[in-house]
Amino acid sequence: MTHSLKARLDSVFKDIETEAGRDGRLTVIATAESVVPVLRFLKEAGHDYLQLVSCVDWIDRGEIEIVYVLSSYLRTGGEAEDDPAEIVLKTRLPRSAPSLPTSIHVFPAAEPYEREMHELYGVRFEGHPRLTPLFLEREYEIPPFRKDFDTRQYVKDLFGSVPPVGEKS
Amino acid sequence: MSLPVLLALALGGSLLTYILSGINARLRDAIAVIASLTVAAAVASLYGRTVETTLGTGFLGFPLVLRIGPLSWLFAMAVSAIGCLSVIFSLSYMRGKGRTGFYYAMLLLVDAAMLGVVLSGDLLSLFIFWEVMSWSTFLLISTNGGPALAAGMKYFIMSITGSLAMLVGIVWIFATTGTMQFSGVAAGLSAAAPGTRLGVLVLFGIAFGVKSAVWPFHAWLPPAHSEAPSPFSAVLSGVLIKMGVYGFLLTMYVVIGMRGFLSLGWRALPVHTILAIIGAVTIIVATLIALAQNDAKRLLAWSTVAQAGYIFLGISFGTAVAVAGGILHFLSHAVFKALLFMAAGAVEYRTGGVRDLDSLGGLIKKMPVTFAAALIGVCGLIGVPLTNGFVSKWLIYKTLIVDGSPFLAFIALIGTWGTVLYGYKFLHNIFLGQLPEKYANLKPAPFSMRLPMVILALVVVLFGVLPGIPLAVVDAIGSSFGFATLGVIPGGIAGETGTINMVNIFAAIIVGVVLAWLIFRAGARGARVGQADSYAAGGPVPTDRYQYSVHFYAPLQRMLAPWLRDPVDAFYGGLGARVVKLSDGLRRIYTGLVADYVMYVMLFLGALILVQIVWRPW
Amino acid sequence: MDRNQLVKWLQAPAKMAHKYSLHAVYFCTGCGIIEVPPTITARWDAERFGVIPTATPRHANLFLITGYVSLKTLRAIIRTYEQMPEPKFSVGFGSCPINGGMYYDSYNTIKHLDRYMPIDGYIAGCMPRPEAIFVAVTHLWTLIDKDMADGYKRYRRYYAQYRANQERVLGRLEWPPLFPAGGDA
Amino acid sequence: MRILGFVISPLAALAVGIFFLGLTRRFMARTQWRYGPPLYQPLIDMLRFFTQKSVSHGAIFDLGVILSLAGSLVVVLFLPFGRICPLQGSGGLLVVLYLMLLAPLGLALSAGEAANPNSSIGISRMFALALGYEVPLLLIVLAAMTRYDTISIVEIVAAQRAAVPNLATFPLVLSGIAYLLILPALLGLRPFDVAQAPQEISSGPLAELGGRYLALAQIQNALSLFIGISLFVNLMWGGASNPLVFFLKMLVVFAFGLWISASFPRLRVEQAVRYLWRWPTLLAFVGLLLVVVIRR
Repeated sequence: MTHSLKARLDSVFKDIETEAGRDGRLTVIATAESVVPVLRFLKEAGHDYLQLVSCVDWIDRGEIEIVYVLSSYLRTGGEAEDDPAEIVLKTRLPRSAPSLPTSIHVFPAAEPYEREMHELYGVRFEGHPRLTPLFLEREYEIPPFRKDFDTRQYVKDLFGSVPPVGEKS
Repeated sequence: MSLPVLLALALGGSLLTYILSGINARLRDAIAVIASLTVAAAVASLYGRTVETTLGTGFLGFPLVLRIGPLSWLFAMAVSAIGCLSVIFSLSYMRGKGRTGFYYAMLLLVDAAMLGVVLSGDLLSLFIFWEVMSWSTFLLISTNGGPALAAGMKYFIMSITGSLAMLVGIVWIFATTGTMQFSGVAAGLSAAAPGTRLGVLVLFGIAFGVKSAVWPFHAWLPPAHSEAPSPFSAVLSGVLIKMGVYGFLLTMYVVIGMRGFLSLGWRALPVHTILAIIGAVTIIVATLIALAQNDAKRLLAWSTVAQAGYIFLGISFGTAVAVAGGILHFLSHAVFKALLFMAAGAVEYRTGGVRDLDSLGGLIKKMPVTFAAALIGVCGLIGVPLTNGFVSKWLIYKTLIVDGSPFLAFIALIGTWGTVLYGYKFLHNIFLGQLPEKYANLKPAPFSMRLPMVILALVVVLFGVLPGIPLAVVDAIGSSFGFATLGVIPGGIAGETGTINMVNIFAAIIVGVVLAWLIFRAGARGARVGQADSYAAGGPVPTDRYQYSVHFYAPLQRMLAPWLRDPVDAFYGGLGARVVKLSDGLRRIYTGLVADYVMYVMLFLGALILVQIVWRPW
Repeated sequence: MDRNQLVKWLQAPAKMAHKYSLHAVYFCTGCGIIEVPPTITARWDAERFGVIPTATPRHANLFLITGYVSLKTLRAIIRTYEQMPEPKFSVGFGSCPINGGMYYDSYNTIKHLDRYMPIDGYIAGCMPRPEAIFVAVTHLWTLIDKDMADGYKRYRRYYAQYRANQERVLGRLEWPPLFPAGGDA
Repeated sequence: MRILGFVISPLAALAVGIFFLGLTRRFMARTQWRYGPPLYQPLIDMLRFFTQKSVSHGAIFDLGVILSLAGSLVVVLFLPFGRICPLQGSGGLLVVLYLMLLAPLGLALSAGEAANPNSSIGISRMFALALGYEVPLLLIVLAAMTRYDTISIVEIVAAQRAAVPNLATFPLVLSGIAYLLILPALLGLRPFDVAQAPQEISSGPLAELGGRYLALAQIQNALSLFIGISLFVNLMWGGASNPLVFFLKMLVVFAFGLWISASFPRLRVEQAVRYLWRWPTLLAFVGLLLVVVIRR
């Protein structure tokens, strides 16, 4: 391998930022459109294990950040400079209408994560075959993991209104 | 009623039905039912009589003889009764299907031919009726076309092979004894060399073995049974393959004679023991294969092969009790297997031709009568006490154990456990479990289907509780063969050959059930719930279907898979392919050009002339 | 067995049988379930008191809810409770079923379990130790003796109210009402 | 006396069976260093089941459970308990073998109508396992029947009591060992309890049975414990002239079964069937072969 992964990423994709961090961690910041190509590239480069997909609500910046963490089963990583043990792929979406192409064609394991994020953060994944409810039993106006969701008020409204059972006094 | 009139009635009914089918469908149905009922009644009226009639004309100078004795009566009764019930069952099953007139005529013709087979008193008429039976059966099996045609072809080729063997046997007997009437043949053969008797047995054995589907001649049966129309499957499985059993009984105990048959072979390994072992092999192979079937009728067909093994084991074991058990099991099997095929047919009729065990289920809620009938049928098949299957199997086991063949008894008994497994699979996958939504509006079976099933189910239980009724006839057959009588009482048999009293067992089971029911009643009452209220780990039952019965005995099948392939069928398939290839090669000779044929003739003549010139043989 | 016990057995055998044959269906929610294995195995041996775990609610007469109840589990809990044959007793385990416990402000966890199904007793604590389960069992015995463990009767009586509360948080329920008349009250 | 036998024999069988059920739980508890429930705990459980309301899934659901119990009750009538044997001359051991079939069949019908996938899996396992242990069991029973040349249990017992122990009894020793090896499978105890595995398939066929249905199933279970052991004592160990000795013999055999049961973990269906078709079958086969050879 003549070029490091970082260098190859930089040469192939123009609209991403890469940063080699501590402990063999490579952080990639991509735009919404390049997420799937980057994931595919990384998978083909051997980082074929999608550890998790996560989501952060940056309410001050008005952005929602989706974080993919990739690693490899076969390579322990970290020994050489060009072989990161963990790759963190981040992308920022506008908070008002977060939408991202689905990545389940690349990593089938992303399916429940995407359903979860759709349910709890209201992120829309284009092309996902079944964005049906996964955990929640009720419908919420504001997705409950968003920071502007007032849980105390919600609890008061919903559970506070359930009356005790028994003889009506 | 004299025998020729009876046969004429049976054949005439078939012909009349065919003529009427062009005129009026209702009239045709009525005539078919009336004809078959009349025949059954006429046969029943001949109970206990021994008649022998020579037909006026002969055939090619040979006299044609009809006769009836206990053996013929029992088989004739089974044939005409099952035939009659299957005609009634056909009334709704065949409605709206094509070529109904042809179907009815053929069904009645098969019945008539079978009657002819069991009533014939000489080998020539036996052979004639046998051929008529084979032909008409082939036409009926392949009536649906497609895979049914292939199944029919398989049957036909094997049947023809058997018939040829039989013809050779007949010629041999005639050459040895100079007569074709059974009475004369028996006298002639007892004086003949053992080799002749063995040869006759083997040749007839091929013919009857093919018909009764004994291993290794069983390959035709499963496809034929599953592809034929269901009412005819009932006849096919119930009585038609029993013609082979009749033939065996005839050959073993009438033509060759009991003493002659039992003394054949070597001291350490008599021929009848070899035949019994073949029966045992049939049981075990067919039972294990039946376990793996996923088509309702194919499962029943393999079970027929297995049960034919029991019958064969019984009649060839050659003790009084064993032969009685074998004959009784023929009767039991005719009843419950006809019943089971009818139940499968009723399900097939209502669900629009579905026989796949994996896609049915829960039909008990929609077809309770059919389920009850099928339950009784399966109980008979397994041989649960209080059904007729129990008595006949008990007789067979009993003699196998007491007369020193524990290994044969072991195979027969383990075959019964196999029967439990596939019998329950049949019941569970069709009737128990959850009802698929597409069958939510299924109607129960029509009356004309329920009636034969209920009658047969009642017979299963009646002969199970009072086995003395059929055993009296069976005992008469045994005595006519020269066996000791069994000491038949209404509840079973009593005497030195072994005791069974179904009335006692019946009483005990009734008391047991009543007691259990009383205990049950003593408990706190519960509520009736539907299939949606089932334990699903706290979750709600899915709306479509919660329970599927696919791969019912998967672990067992995985274990047995290497042994579950049928090498015999593969052998016949390979043989068939070879013959086709060989025939293709031969066909090249027939170019279709007259000039070539003229050349062949000239060459042949030239060769003859050459031979004559060189060696002068003529 | 002392004389008192014998008299009780003779007077009300059914009641005594229910007391000493508590077959429990554990609903393994939350952290409370971790206390159950020690309870039923060699260290504490609940079988001494006739308490054993069963696999299906059809066999059980004691329902232990061992921890917080989210909305999704509530659905399954109600279903399981309704499938248990009467008479049946239910015990909430830990502080979460009592008032939500540490999940007091969770948007998805119910706060008062006894508003959705009847509870015969609570074991307080976060989380209670196995001994507390035995205390609860002995307490339940007393309640059964005094005919005060009548949760299943209350469920029948106030079924309309319970069902209304269930549907208020869960939306429409997939199964038909257990008591179509809506209970006695 | 004979009429009395009809009453005594099922009651005795029930008492012994329930005692064995309690003993099983107690024994298992003590092996696991627990104190365990009182011996009469199964009785309390049954009483509780009877007084609990239950659900029914249909007519066959009821009928199956009743049939299952009735089958076991009738089998008990055929088995001599000491000298008590109400049904002596009505078909003997063959009828017993067949009637033993009613119990699983009834339970299977009941579980089939319950329409629960756990039940279906359970039945499938139950039947597969039954096919597994029936192979050696039939060989063993046939060896006994061939050895004494009768199918009546009473006569087998009498013949054993009359015979002096000599070389001719030796082949049945092999059969006896084979019987002991399959005993836990016959009784549905631990290494072979895959049909009713509570942890994986929610008690299998029993998953939907509650209240009185479960009580009936428990009684049937108790009777089947009695049947499996009493068959051994009658066929292989000479029966007994009085019920107490018979009971003591049963206790010894059952203790052996419990010992195996407490020592081994649960087997999968294939493993169980493979085991049952290997060593016990081989022993039973050799036993039967010896019997046949010596009989010649």
